[in-house]
This record gives sequence, C-alpha cells and structure tokens, in this order.
Amino acid sequence: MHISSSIGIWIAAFLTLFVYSFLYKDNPFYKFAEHLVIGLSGGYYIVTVWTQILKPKLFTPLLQQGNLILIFPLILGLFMWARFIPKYSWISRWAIAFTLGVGSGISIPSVMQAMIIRQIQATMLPVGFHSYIGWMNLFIIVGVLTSLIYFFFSAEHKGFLGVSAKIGIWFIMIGFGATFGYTVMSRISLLIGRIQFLMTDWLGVLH
Amino acid sequence: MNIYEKMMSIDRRILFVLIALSVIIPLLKPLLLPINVTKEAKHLYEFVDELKPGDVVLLSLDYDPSTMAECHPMALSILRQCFSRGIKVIVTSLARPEGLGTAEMALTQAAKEYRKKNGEDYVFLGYKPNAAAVVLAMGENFRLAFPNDFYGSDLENIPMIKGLKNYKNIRIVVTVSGSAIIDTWVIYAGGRYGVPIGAGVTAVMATDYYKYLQSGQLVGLLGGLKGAAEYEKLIKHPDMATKGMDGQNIAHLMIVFFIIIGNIGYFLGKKAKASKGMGG
Amino acid sequence: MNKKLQTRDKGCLRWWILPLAALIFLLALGGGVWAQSPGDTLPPSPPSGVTAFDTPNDAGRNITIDWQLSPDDVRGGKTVKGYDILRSESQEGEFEVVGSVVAGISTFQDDKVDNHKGYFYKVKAKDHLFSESEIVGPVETSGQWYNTNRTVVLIFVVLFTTLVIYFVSSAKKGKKLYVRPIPGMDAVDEAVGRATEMGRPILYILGLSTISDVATIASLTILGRVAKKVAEFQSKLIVPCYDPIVMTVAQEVVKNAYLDAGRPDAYDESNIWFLSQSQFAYAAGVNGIMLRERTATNFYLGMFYAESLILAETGNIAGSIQIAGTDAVVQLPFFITSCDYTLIGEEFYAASAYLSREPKLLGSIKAQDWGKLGLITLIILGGFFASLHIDAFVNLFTVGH
Amino acid sequence: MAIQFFIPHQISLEVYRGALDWLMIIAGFTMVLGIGSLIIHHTNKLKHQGEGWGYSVVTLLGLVVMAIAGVRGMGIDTPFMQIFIYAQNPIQATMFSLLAFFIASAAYRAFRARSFVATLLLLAAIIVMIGRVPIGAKIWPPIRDISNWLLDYPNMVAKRAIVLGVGLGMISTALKIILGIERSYLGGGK
Repeated sequence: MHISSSIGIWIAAFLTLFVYSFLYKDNPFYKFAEHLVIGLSGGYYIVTVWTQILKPKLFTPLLQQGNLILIFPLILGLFMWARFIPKYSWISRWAIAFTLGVGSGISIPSVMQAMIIRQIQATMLPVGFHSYIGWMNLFIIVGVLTSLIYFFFSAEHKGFLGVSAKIGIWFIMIGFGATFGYTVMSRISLLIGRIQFLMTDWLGVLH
Repeated sequence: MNIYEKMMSIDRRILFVLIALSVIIPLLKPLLLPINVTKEAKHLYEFVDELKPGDVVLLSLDYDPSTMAECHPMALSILRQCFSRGIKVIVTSLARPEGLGTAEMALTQAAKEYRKKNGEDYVFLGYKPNAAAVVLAMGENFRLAFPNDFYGSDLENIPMIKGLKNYKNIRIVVTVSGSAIIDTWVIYAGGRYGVPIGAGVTAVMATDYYKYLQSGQLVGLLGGLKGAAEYEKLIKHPDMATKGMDGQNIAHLMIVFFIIIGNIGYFLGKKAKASKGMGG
Repeated sequence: MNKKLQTRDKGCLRWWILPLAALIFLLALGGGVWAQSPGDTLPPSPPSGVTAFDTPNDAGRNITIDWQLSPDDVRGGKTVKGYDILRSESQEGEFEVVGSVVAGISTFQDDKVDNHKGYFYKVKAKDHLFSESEIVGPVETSGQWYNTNRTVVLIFVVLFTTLVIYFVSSAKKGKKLYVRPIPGMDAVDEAVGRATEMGRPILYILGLSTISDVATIASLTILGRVAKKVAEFQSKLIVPCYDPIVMTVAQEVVKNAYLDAGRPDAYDESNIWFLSQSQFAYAAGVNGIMLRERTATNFYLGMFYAESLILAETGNIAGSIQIAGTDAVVQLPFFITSCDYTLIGEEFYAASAYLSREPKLLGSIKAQDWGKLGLITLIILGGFFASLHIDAFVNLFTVGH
Repeated sequence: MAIQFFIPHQISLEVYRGALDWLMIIAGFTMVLGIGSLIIHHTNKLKHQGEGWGYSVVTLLGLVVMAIAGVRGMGIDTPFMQIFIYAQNPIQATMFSLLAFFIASAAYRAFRARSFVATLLLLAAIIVMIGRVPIGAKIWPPIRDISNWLLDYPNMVAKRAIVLGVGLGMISTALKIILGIERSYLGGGK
C-alpha cells in the first residue's frame, strides 16, 4: 500500500476524479477538465498538423525544393479560410468542390471493391444439407438476401417482398443487439481500467 | 406515486453508484470466478509454449492509452510467458506515437520481474510512421526499418540482434492492437513473408477477426479483457485482467438487472394505467 | 496476365522468347545432371528454369525473378541453405547480390531497378559452397497502363454508373418513380406541427463529421426540407454545429429554405452556430440545449460516434420526439432503443430523396435498387455454383493488387 | 481519380499520391479553421467577460502550452508527451469510461421491449452481454455457444447487408457529386 509519489500520477488521478464528478452533476471541476482537454487537444492538433502534414507535405517541398505546383493546394487551403469573412465566403465553395470531387473520385473504386465485391464474394458459399456448415451457409445467404430486401425502396413491401423485408429486419435487429452487447463489454473494460489506475497506480491499495 | 412509478424513477446517480461498486468491490475482494479458456487463446499459448529457449518472438504492441485497459494485460502476459521460458523478444510499436509510452511500460515491468537485460534478452525498436512500409521493410531486414533501437543504440552493437536479419529468424509475430493494424501484419508479414501471426485485440474488434482464424491466417486470437484473463490463466500468472474480470462479470449482470427492472416497471405500469383507465 | 520478356528492341520481342526459354531449359538440365553428384565436398545443384520478367500490373521499377528449386533443396534435406539473386547491367559485367531468400522459396522481386533499362540476372544456390544458374536477360521494366487484376471492379463501376445516369435522366424527363414510405419521414410534418402547437423549438443535429462525409451530405438535404416546413409553420429551428465548414453550409441551406417558403424575414442566423469540435464537450452542450429549451423534436441525422447514446438518452428523458438516422453501424442500436424513429444505413440516404421528391435523387434510389437486385442475383448464382463446387464463378470476383 | 484505380503506371501513381497530399494539405487548413474559430469563440468570451470566461482562459492556456511544448519534439521524454500522458490522455480515457455509466442508465430507462423487434434486440443484447463473460457459462452453460453463434451469424449477416446498401449509396452519392447532380454541400442555392 504505497500512495504514488509521482507528480504526473497525482495530476492524472485528480483530472480523472474531476471528470467523474460530472456523474453527480455538472460542476466547476468537470468544466475545468473539459475546457483543459479542449485546449490541449487543440494544441495537440496544431502540433500534429504542422509536423505531419503542413511542414513535410507543403512548406518543405514548396520553399526548399521549389515544388511550385504546391501553390495550388496552398491557395485552395486559404480559400477555405474565406469562410471567416461572410462577404467572401462563396470563395470557399471552390475549395469544398475540389475536396469533394477528388474525394468522390478516389472513393468510388475502393468502395466498390471493399464494400461490394469482396462482401458478395464472401457470401457465395456452398450450401449443403448434410452438414452443419452447409446449413449455416444457407442461413447466411438467406439472411443477407432478406436483409438486403429490407433496403428496397422503389417497391412496396407487400407479399413476398414484405415477408422477406420483415425477416430481414429481424436479422438486422438481432445483429444490433449483439453489437450493443459487446459495446457494453468494451465500455465496462474502460471503466475497470480507469478504476484500476486510481486504485493501483495512485492509491496503491491493489498491486 | 405507486410502486411501478417508483420502480421507473430511480435516480440515475443511484444507478451510477451501483455500477461503480460492482466494479470496485470485486477488485478489492476478488471472487476469482473460474475463467473458461477459449480455443483461440489456447492455440496461441501452445504455439509460444512449444518454442525453445533462445528462439525469437516479435511482439508488436500496437495499442495506445485509449485501449490500454484491454490490451496492456495481454502484452504483459505474453512478455511474461516469453521471459519465463528464456525466449527472446523484439518489441515494436507501430500504431501511433502515443503507443511508445505504453509499450515501454509493459516491457520494462516484465523485464524487471524476470531480471532480463535490454539488448541481450529483449530489444525495443520503437515507432516509425506508416506501418505497412515498416512491416514490409522488416521483411527484408530489421536494420532497414530501424537503424537504431528506441534508446538510440546502433542495431549493429546490440548483441541479441546479431545474426537476426528478418522474419525468417523469427518464430512468430504477435500483435496486440487496438486498431486495424492487425490487417497489415496478416497481409504483409503473414501473406508475403509467411511468418505465423498471433493477435490480441479489443472486444469490439474481436468479431471482425474471426475470419482470419478460420482461414488459418492467425495462429490464435485474444479478444478483450476476457481474452487477456484467459491468457493470464494459461500462463498461471493471474493479474489485472483476472481481477478486472470479476468486475466485468458483476457489471454485466448489473446492467441486465437494470434492463429487467426498467421493463417490469414499464409493463406493470402500463397495465395499471390501462386498468385504471377502464375504471375511470 | 501479360507476363513477358521485354527487350530493349521491342521489334524482336516475340521470336526471342521461345529459343531463349529452350536454351535455358537445356542448359539448366545439363547443369543439373552435371552437378547432381552427392557428397558434401561438392556444391549444391544450381537452380534451374530461371525467368525474369517485368512484374505485371504495377507502377514499374520492379522485376520478378522465378526459378525452380535446386534438386538439393529438399525439405529436411541436406545442403541448400538459401539462394542469392544477382544482377548486372551487362551479360559479361560484374554481378552484384540484390537479395537473398531462404531454402524452399523460388521467387524474388527486385524493386531497385529503373524503368526502360536492361538487366541480367542469375540465381545462386548456396550452402558452404555455391553454384550459379544461367544468366537470363536482358529484362526491362515499365509501368503498365491498365491493371488487369481490377477488371471486375471496372465492370461493376461502369454498370452501376450507367444505371445511375439512365435512371436520373429518365426521372428528369418526368418519369414517375415510386419510393416506399420511410418510417419517421412521414412524421416530419406532424413533428414540426406539434412543435408549433407547443411553442417549443426543433433541434437538428448534423452529426459529428465533415462536409465530405456522405452522411453529412444526406443530412444537409434533409435539413433543407425540414427547414422549409419549419418556416411554413413559423416554428423555431436550432442547429448547433460541430464542424465550422458544415456550419456555414448549413446556414446557407436554411437561408435558402426560408427563401423558398417565402419567409426570408424569419431566418435568424444566430440559431445555427458552432458549438464545439470536442466530442464530449459537444454532447454536453447539446444536452444543455435539450434540457433548457425543452425541444419538442430532435433530429439526429448524420455521422455519430460514442456520444450518440448520451444525446439520445437525454432527449428520451426530456420527452422529445426523436428521429435519428446514421450509417454508423455501431451507434444504430443506441438510437433504435431510445428514439421513436431510426433510419438504418441506406434508408437514411434514401430519406433525403423521399422527402425532397426531387426526380434526380429519386432516380438514383431506383438505380441503387437495381444495383441491389443485381447483387442478389449474383449471390444466388454464386451460392449455386459454390454448392456444385464450381469455384471458377466465385473466383471471378477476386480482385488482385 | 476513379480511373486512376485501374492504372498502375508510375505517372498515375504519382497523380494519386499528389492528389492525396493536396487533400491532406487542404484538410490541414480546415483543421486550422476549426481551431481558429475555437480561439475566436474563447477570446470573444474573454473580451466580454461573459459567463464562465475563466474556463476560456483554461482552454486558451492549454492550447498555447501544448503547442509550445510541441516545438520541442514529440519523443517520449519531451514535455509534449508528458502532458499528453498525464493530462490529455486520462481526461479522454475517463470521458469514454463515463459511457459505462450512461449505458447503465440507458439500460434502465430507455431499453424497453416496446415492440417485437425491440424485444429481439434486447434479448440478443442480454445474451451477448452474459454469454461473453465467464459468469454466464456458470449460470447456464449453453449461453456461451448461443452468444458466439449470434455474433458469428446473424450479426455478420446484418452487417454485411447494411454495408452493401451503404456502399451502393456512397457510390451513387459520389457519382452524383462528380456529375454535378448533388449540390446540397454548396448550400442548396440553385
């Protein structure tokens, strides 16, 4: 049982308690921690944006290696700032349009590959009636098909379509229940981690 | 206010206290409920257990403080297993710069417990951005990715690294990860260089990685705090995860209990209202 | 696959291949026979059948060298420990080691070469002695202009693009398109009406992502329709924002909606403001608004993270009607349990078309449905062929790198 | 850019990398925009001595201190990392762990078996919650296998269907942006 003598641990412990005080009600201690973390993460962003992006990707090549083509993203980036000046905020539309246009272009084939083709390929499973796996493969195919039918919008959900969509939504809900269950698990683990920090690293009542 | 309404209007702070207690009390007074070991954890344990003293394992601690609660105990257990059996360890941390701190904490703690020496029994290579490139470079030569170790020594001067070149000198790569970096290891180190891969991941991620187990791309898998506790049981060195597991047990039961109480209150309250409505 | 030997002189490319291969084969065979005498004092047999070619479907600067294992390279066998790959820029020149692999491996990629330059290779099998293969080459590399491994992706993209363009243009021509009712979207009018009656404001959350997120774009479209209704009913709309760019866009969307409704005077820009770019600070701020203003209806449409639960639960306690929609799968269960209506994934995208009734948006919904029908057909066919153990069909959909 | 995907050539690769860099640079500027509006917001509060202006001092101080600390590098022993480890990280980790409490409260108040599908959701959640921890197997052994089955099959199936739908939706939105049909991101002006 040794209470920590590290200043860092003490600061961390108090900040942890400040945040937990919010559970009782909103109070100045919580507000302090909240505003502090907003400031710190802002500073953290400035440092990472500068060291990881703007310096190596823009200023070093532009100013030291004379890579003049980089003037264009610089200008587009500055256009974004026009949002600050209401009169000229329309200028930023160019930058937004560029970002979205290029971003969309890049995303189309990769989404098609990762989210569509790979997924349907993984669903093309051999069905068999003599083994557990064979039955389960049938289950997967039926499940994916009915759930997909739920997402049909241009036809009324009546008759066969209606029944399928209904089964589909059951699948979806059970899936969500499972997701919910293990999200709970993760959050509780985090809580355990923080409490272990307080009791072990700080107070030393556990080892 | 009738009993149903009371059941439905417990102050949230009481709930908060109950949840906190359901984590704290088991930590102070462990119940040590038995932990069942899954085959995924057992496979990983057995793989490492069959290695000979002097074999080398590459352990990549690719998690940062935000997923430390789940990943840190796994890292410690694997290090303990290796050190207790005289297996040498190369440690990297490729996910984020923040992971350096947590990786060093785990490594120095385990090394102290088993009196292992830096440079002879283990090496900490540190962090380099762009994980895929680093994983590929290490497939050619460790020196290509890391000319120096984390503490700044030239790799040529580290006794343990002598004679080690790349994955071919490594028996298994184990990644403990809170992010999708595990794909990088499986695809590049496993797929391209054929080194066996084992993994420890958070509970949220675990379901996404069963696919690699089925296809044999992963030797074994630890999922969340539970996986960490399983491993502690396997190496017979119960620690944080095992202690935390009791809290996890009780807190889950508590939440299920809340759901049930809330629903009973809801249904009985609705019934009571309905009958009252009919009467009036 | 366009595995081919490329020479400096492209004209004589084709007749080169056969004699060269035959020569290598014969020489290797001869070499193999010559070297196949056992005993540790002799070097291992050299690897045979060495081929070097420009690695296909890449950006160039990469040559693949394949060979057949030395006959002395057997699992658990004796001699060969590994192979060295040597390269030179001329046949007689000095060869340098560019890489090595362990025994049992018979391929290597050399990525330290320049495009359009001839290289010669040989492979050396080694134990404590070594023996070399024949020299092959010259090989040169170049980047390819089309990645054949990705043909299937191209086909999918082209087909789907055609569908979208076809349906959008036919919708523009005035073709009537049906869209099924989407839960929650029919309730928008009612919800706005209710807010007006109660004299309480409506809260609209655009999610916690940037303007380039599809969810944010869909949410902005819906915001436009909701704002128009609000303007017609003369109610109050509050939009606290997470992202500064999204905020300025949202201001323009709402302003235009008020203009459309013929009430530009009622537009108040101070109701759409930047709250915070810190997740929890944002959630705490929105919670404060819900409890203070006692909002009648809360819309949570867009991309959400862990804060979804905090928002939806507070709104639930405050007794607001809640309509949520997101494509963040992990957050959907929290919305479903604590909101009155929840739009799941694609349903949320479709809602913007359903509400706006704009033909071009409806057209793309129709195209998506046909896309889904195509996918369903493919899955059924795939399952059918897989059950018959015809793997060729399933393998059609493998995308290489 | 969509076409680039199919062209492995060096030139195409460089165009791709270039475009990615450009996007990152513009995103960098946008980030500064966010931090800029944060600073403006808090300095305004300071100027008017509005309610809680003291907290604005905390935010601005945190920002400046962190930014200055960053000038000295990002290694483990630098002030930057130390502040991160002992201040920023505990606060953020604790804020996430607050969710454990909110989940408990929501479990009690919001998760009602209002309809058949809501009941399905609740049951699946309860089974997974209990089945994934050791005590579950103690209470009722089969629950472990049931929860694993739920995760491996219905959960995977539902996710796959949602991903397929969302994928098509994303592609069609991207197409609409490129074709100039979708313009709401510009503010809806015609």
